[in-house]
Amino acid sequence: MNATGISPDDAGPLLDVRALRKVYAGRNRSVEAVRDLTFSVGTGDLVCVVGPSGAGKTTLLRCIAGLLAPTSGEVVLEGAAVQGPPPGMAVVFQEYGRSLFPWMTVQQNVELPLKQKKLLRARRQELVRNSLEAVGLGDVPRAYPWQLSGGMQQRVALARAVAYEPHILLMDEPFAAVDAQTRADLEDLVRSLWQRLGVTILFVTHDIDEAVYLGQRVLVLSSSPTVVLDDVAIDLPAERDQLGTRSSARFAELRAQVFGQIQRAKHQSGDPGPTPETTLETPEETTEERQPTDAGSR
Amino acid sequence: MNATGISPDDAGPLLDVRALRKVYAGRNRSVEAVRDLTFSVGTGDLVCVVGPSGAGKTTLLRCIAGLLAPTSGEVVLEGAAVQGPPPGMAVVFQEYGRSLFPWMTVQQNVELPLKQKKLLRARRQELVRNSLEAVGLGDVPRAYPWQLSGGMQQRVALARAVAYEPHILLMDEPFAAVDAQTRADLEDLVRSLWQRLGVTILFVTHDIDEAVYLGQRVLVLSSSPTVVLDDVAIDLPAERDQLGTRSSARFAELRAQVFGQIQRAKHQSGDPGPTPETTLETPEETTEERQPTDAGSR
Amino acid sequence: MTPAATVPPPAATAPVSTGRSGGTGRGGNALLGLLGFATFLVVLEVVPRSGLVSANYLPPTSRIAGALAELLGEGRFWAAVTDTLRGWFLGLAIAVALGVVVGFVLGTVPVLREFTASTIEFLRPIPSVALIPLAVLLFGSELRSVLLLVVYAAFWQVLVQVLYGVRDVDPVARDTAYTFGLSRWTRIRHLLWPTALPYLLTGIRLAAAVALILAITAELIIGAPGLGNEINRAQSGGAVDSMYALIIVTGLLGVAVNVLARRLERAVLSWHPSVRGEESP
Amino acid sequence: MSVGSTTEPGRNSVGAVAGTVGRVLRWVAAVLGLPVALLTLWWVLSADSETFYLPPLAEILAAFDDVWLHSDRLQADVLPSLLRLSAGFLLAVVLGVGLGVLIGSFRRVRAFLEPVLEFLRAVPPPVLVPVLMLFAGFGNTMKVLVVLSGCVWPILLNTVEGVRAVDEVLTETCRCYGIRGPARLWHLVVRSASPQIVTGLRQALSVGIILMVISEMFAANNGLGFSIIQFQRTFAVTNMWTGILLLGLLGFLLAVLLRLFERWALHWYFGLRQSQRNDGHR
Amino acid sequence: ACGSSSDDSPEGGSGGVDKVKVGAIPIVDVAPLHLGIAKGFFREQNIEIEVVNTTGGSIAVTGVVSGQFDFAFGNVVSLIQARSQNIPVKAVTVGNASTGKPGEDFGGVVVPPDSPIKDAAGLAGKNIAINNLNNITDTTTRASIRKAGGDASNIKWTELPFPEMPAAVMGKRVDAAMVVEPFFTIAQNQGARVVAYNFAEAIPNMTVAAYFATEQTISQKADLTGRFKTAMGTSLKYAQEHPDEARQVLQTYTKIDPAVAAKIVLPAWPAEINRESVQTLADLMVTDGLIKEKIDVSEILP
Ligand SMILES: Nc1ncnc2c1ncn2[C@@H]1O[C@H](COP(=O)(O)OP(=O)(O)OP(=O)(O)O)[C@@H](O)[C@H]1O
Ligand SMILES: Nc1ncnc2c1ncn2[C@@H]1O[C@H](COP(=O)(O)OP(=O)(O)OP(=O)(O)O)[C@@H](O)[C@H]1O
Ligand SMILES: [Mg+2]
Ligand SMILES: [Mg+2]
Repeated sequence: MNATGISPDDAGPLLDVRALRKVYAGRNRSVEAVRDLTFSVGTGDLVCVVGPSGAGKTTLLRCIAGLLAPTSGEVVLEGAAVQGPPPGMAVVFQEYGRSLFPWMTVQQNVELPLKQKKLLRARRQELVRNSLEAVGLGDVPRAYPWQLSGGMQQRVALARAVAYEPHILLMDEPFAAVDAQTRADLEDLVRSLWQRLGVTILFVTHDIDEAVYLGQRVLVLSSSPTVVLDDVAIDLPAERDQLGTRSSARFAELRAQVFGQIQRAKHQSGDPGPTPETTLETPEETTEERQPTDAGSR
Repeated sequence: MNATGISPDDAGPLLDVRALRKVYAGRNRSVEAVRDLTFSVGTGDLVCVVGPSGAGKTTLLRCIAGLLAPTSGEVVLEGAAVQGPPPGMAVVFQEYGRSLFPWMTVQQNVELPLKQKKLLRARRQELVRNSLEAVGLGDVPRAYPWQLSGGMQQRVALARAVAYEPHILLMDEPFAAVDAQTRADLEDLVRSLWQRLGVTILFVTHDIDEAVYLGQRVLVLSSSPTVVLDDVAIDLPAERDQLGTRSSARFAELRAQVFGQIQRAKHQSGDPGPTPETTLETPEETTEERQPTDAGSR
Repeated sequence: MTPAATVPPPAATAPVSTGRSGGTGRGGNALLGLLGFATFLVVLEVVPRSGLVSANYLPPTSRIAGALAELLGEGRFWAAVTDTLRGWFLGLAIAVALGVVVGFVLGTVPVLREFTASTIEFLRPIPSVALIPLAVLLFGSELRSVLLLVVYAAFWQVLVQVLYGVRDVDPVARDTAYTFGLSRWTRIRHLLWPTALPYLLTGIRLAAAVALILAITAELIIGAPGLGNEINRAQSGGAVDSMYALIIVTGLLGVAVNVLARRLERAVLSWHPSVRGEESP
Repeated sequence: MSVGSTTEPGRNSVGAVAGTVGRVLRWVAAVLGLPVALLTLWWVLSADSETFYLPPLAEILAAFDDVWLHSDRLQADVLPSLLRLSAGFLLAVVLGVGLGVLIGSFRRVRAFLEPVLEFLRAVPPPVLVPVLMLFAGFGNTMKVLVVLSGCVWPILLNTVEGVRAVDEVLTETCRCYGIRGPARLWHLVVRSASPQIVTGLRQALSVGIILMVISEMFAANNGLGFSIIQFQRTFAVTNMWTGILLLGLLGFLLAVLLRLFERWALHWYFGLRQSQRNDGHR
Repeated sequence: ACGSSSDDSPEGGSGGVDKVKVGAIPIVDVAPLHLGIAKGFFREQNIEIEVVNTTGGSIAVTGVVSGQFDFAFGNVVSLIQARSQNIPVKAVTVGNASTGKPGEDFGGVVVPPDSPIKDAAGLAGKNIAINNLNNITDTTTRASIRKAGGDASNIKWTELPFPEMPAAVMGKRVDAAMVVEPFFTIAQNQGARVVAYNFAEAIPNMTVAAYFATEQTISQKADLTGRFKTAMGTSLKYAQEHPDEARQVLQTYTKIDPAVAAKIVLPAWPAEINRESVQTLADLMVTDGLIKEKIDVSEILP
């Protein structure tokens, strides 16, 4: 299905990804990371994106954020094609460590975008304090990022996005480096934020439970070159809690459904042929993606 | 309990951590990351370490690896105090992205330590190929790390450690960036490796299921300043598989036990007082670590 | 760790550190530096005394020291030092200011950078020395002549370092700045500037030495007042000892400049791995 | 960029999608645009210059031919200069990188050597040359040493800073895998400092050309710098300007060579920096 | 651009003092200028001199042409060369001259003590250090070699600043060096042997250097030029007659060791330029190819 026919005048979708394709052209390696992605996200939606490692989730996010130009197709945000990072958007990068400025303290890192928003000093400080406390880092505002543990750094990046109060929030595996308990807390933080502020959220994760617990919808991507394999609506009640929701029968069903799709995804890509990822100039290499379980045969 | 009295002549433990303490002394911030850690690991053990974010897991690992000098206490490996990285050890860093050489291809990255080991070319290539295939990256040896997705980078770092065939393998959240399915595969890879080569493994993770599934023992650390809260022996059968083991009753019990400890850990540290983490020069900050769920009150 | 007694103050913490502890602090460094310099002076004493070269042409340290002591008593010498330092400082300040501004403008506007690259490469290697007739023609043997030469030579050092520094921005950090919609100015101030700072500091250190060299060379060749002029006088009078004494003075100025630059670096780059690494063991 | 025809994985940022031809044209424009504009300006402003020391550009260009092309100067002066320059520059690279790695890696070595090096660095070449002559005589050795004595500093300083800034995680990776000695030097230290080393090379190149001229102020009887200074001394001002132009041209050509080297040696670095913005919006 | 107030002060200033900048190299040759200032000879002519150090002929010419100096000291070959390039400079008065006495001049060619070279003729085909190529030193050296019956065509010249020459000769890096005072004495003190007094031998009573200005200055400030010439004349005469005072004044503007200063041979400071010697020099320059066309030196002489 090609979305190119859709006119941008229907007010519904905030974000429209249409026939998105992205090829990384390098000197010795050209990779079609994303083959054909079409979907839309309504205002105030919370959509989780799951897919195998290397599927193109980060690529997709970077296209939506306007950091990467698609090879073809387009990303339409609020009716206009995305040309660069749109205002009012915040992104939490997968490489959290590198996205923090090492020359600034935690507090300064979180505060910088707020200064740009021309907020008053008092308001800024309040936002910084609240968001740092929300991620459990109220006690380290004066530390430098490189003095923090991995998980703490990731939470700083998260706090920065939260304090920014964006309209649209893109998160790329934002909880990958934090422990289970903190993770659960942060999940609840994201949901409460979403409910309170009506922000539209696109959440990339590789944790299926997390995707099902958090989202209204879960987009399952195939492995590279990528297409949308499935779009699962999560019909769990709006009020979720870590214990109750996760132990409900519907949760287990949805989880199983997504899991099944992911299993398929690992072995199927947008490409029906035997070359799920094309390495143009290394044709002598086996192009079929190997499964780790093959390792036993070593 | 202080381990200083133990003489190193008992052949059993490969690794002895004795009254380890580590204080990071910075210009504007001094943190006692690890207060008092004492435990030992026998030859061929697979020990998982869990603990809240910022607990000091990475610090502990770096002390064991000889990268960081303890403030007091000592790390004894094979009867000798660790002064620098011991030979035959491999480490998978939490900052996987930064631990790969950006000027080398994937293949060269994996091969470099092998060259240092003076292995023959043919043998090296075999090891590189096998380990890359084992982590599901058989098709990208010529790519540069920065051309890979986060999960793929992490797997390259893992492949490098695996190809090295170490006696002792330290891993710091090595699967944080990979998807659930790949993760399961990699877990099995680690176990098969361990069983096949008899390597001693210390595995830091924040995923309790993973810790219980993988380990013979799970060390639960308190939050900073850190002590050992619990040392859970995992008495699951040696042959484990993703579906069977994880659905067994004993697994659920152990999981619950560790989870309970972690819950405690979040609220308890080596310090009986009200200040789990002290930022010496920011006394005006609330020193009680806030829970993310407080955020609702914003 | 906390309530008071548990943790000794950071300064006192690390007596237990194993083997490869740092030990020497800043004082130790200064001591080592002095030791290095002393070694150098000893070599300078021994070489002429051993007859490797005649002491007529390369006097031993002791004789140079004698001449230096004499110089220090002369008002003329101090006037020359002042003149040189003035030319050096003004020239350096102008060069750094220009270099930073032009560097950031070119560095942040790719089109400009692309279109000026060839011209820069063309102008850079033109030696200041070749510009001497032009300088004399325009300004005579005055401070302004010296400044022209100093600025011309030092400017490129700063510019090139800044251009490369700006290029070194971490892509993820840059993307972060873009997505938060940071304005150009904020990006320059909070992202490009800190990234380019280590490069700039190297540039300033390079430029400081070049500026000093050019100030003295200009004085030497044009005859503008200053240390170079004094060197010329000593040279053409065959006063080898005082000539070397003057050279030693220029060298010492260079060392002083470097000490200042290092201080600056420690102050503004405390977050940088190169400085961070020196504080921990 | 937007939808439609741009399926071809080319760069559509340039505006004109004329592909290779467009890019070559743009490159030519970028390289020649400003110089041509400046030369034109110079030409016009100097057209009826009366000042003896600033002859009209037309005259200079006319003389260029005679002075450099229709004489044996290319071979007799330019070539020896270039050879001395290359020798000095290459030695400076070896010495600068070698010493830089040493100083950058060991804090004590740096503390020990830094004052002496800073001292030597601050000594102006024209007064350093006589000392060098005492040891090295007047021949090419002396001139190569003079070039070396200037080129080495930018390389040294940049190498030191580059080495000091090596990523800690990479350093630790090497320590853990027992990567030591030459392997560590090459695979970790030099490679990771290489972007900054190349900056140093670039600086050193132009300093080297300058010092080539200065070295030929002493005891020389051929060379590009020697010719320029002779022109200057004998008031052959037009010829002197042709020499300055030639120096600039030479500098530019050498810089292009260096850029090619940089592209080759640092391709990973450019890839790393640009991978994420290729075809980018900016 | 020049700071000199002589531009605006009334010519022949009644009571007004003209401030004049003179470019000069800090060497023995310009002792009369400094002596004249010290003795007040310039004051008497209502001139206040500021001496600006230069380092050689070309800077001096440039400075004069650009108006940075009113007058400057430079050797006559530089003047002839400038003139041959149509630079409008002209001598005002004599700067210094050879003593004309071989064996007792202020400059000459020295060789190491054990050198096989015995006389000027022996310099043929040798490697000789000179301070500036294609200038007065090599021209006169060639001339004195020819006069001694040697072949001056295949000499290898090495350009070196005077201060480096003693080391170069004694270190045998060159076969010989053409040096002037004080290095002439310094080299001899170190054992070097003199084989030629090229200034004295080449041309009788040769004028070596002159004080010069632009034609424009000379014609437009004729009065000032006249007064400068008068004062300079007095100074030259005084210096010539009082060599001890000349030696003493060296200490005020050079760094020559007093012991050396007492021993050096002073140049001659005659009252007039020896026009014939300058013409001979100009002709030699044509012979040696320093300039292309023969020039009539009256163009550059007062
Ligand atoms: N700069 C680049 N140059 C070339 N190829 C790239 C580049 N960035 C990504 N790729 C390739 O594109 C594909 C998708 O990468 P992407 O980072 O989008 O995956 P991902 O879904 O985010 O994976 P992960 O979950 O592991 O982070 C991968 O095969 C990767 O190798
Ligand atoms: N270089 C440093 N300087 C100062 N403090 C540091 C430094 N590195 C770590 N710390 C502090 O030490 C404590 C423990 O950090 P560590 O990285 O060991 O935690 P961790 O258990 O690995 O956490 P995570 O699971 O989030 O990676 C943290 O409070 C952190 O802020
Ligand atoms: Mg990703
Ligand atoms: Mg960690």
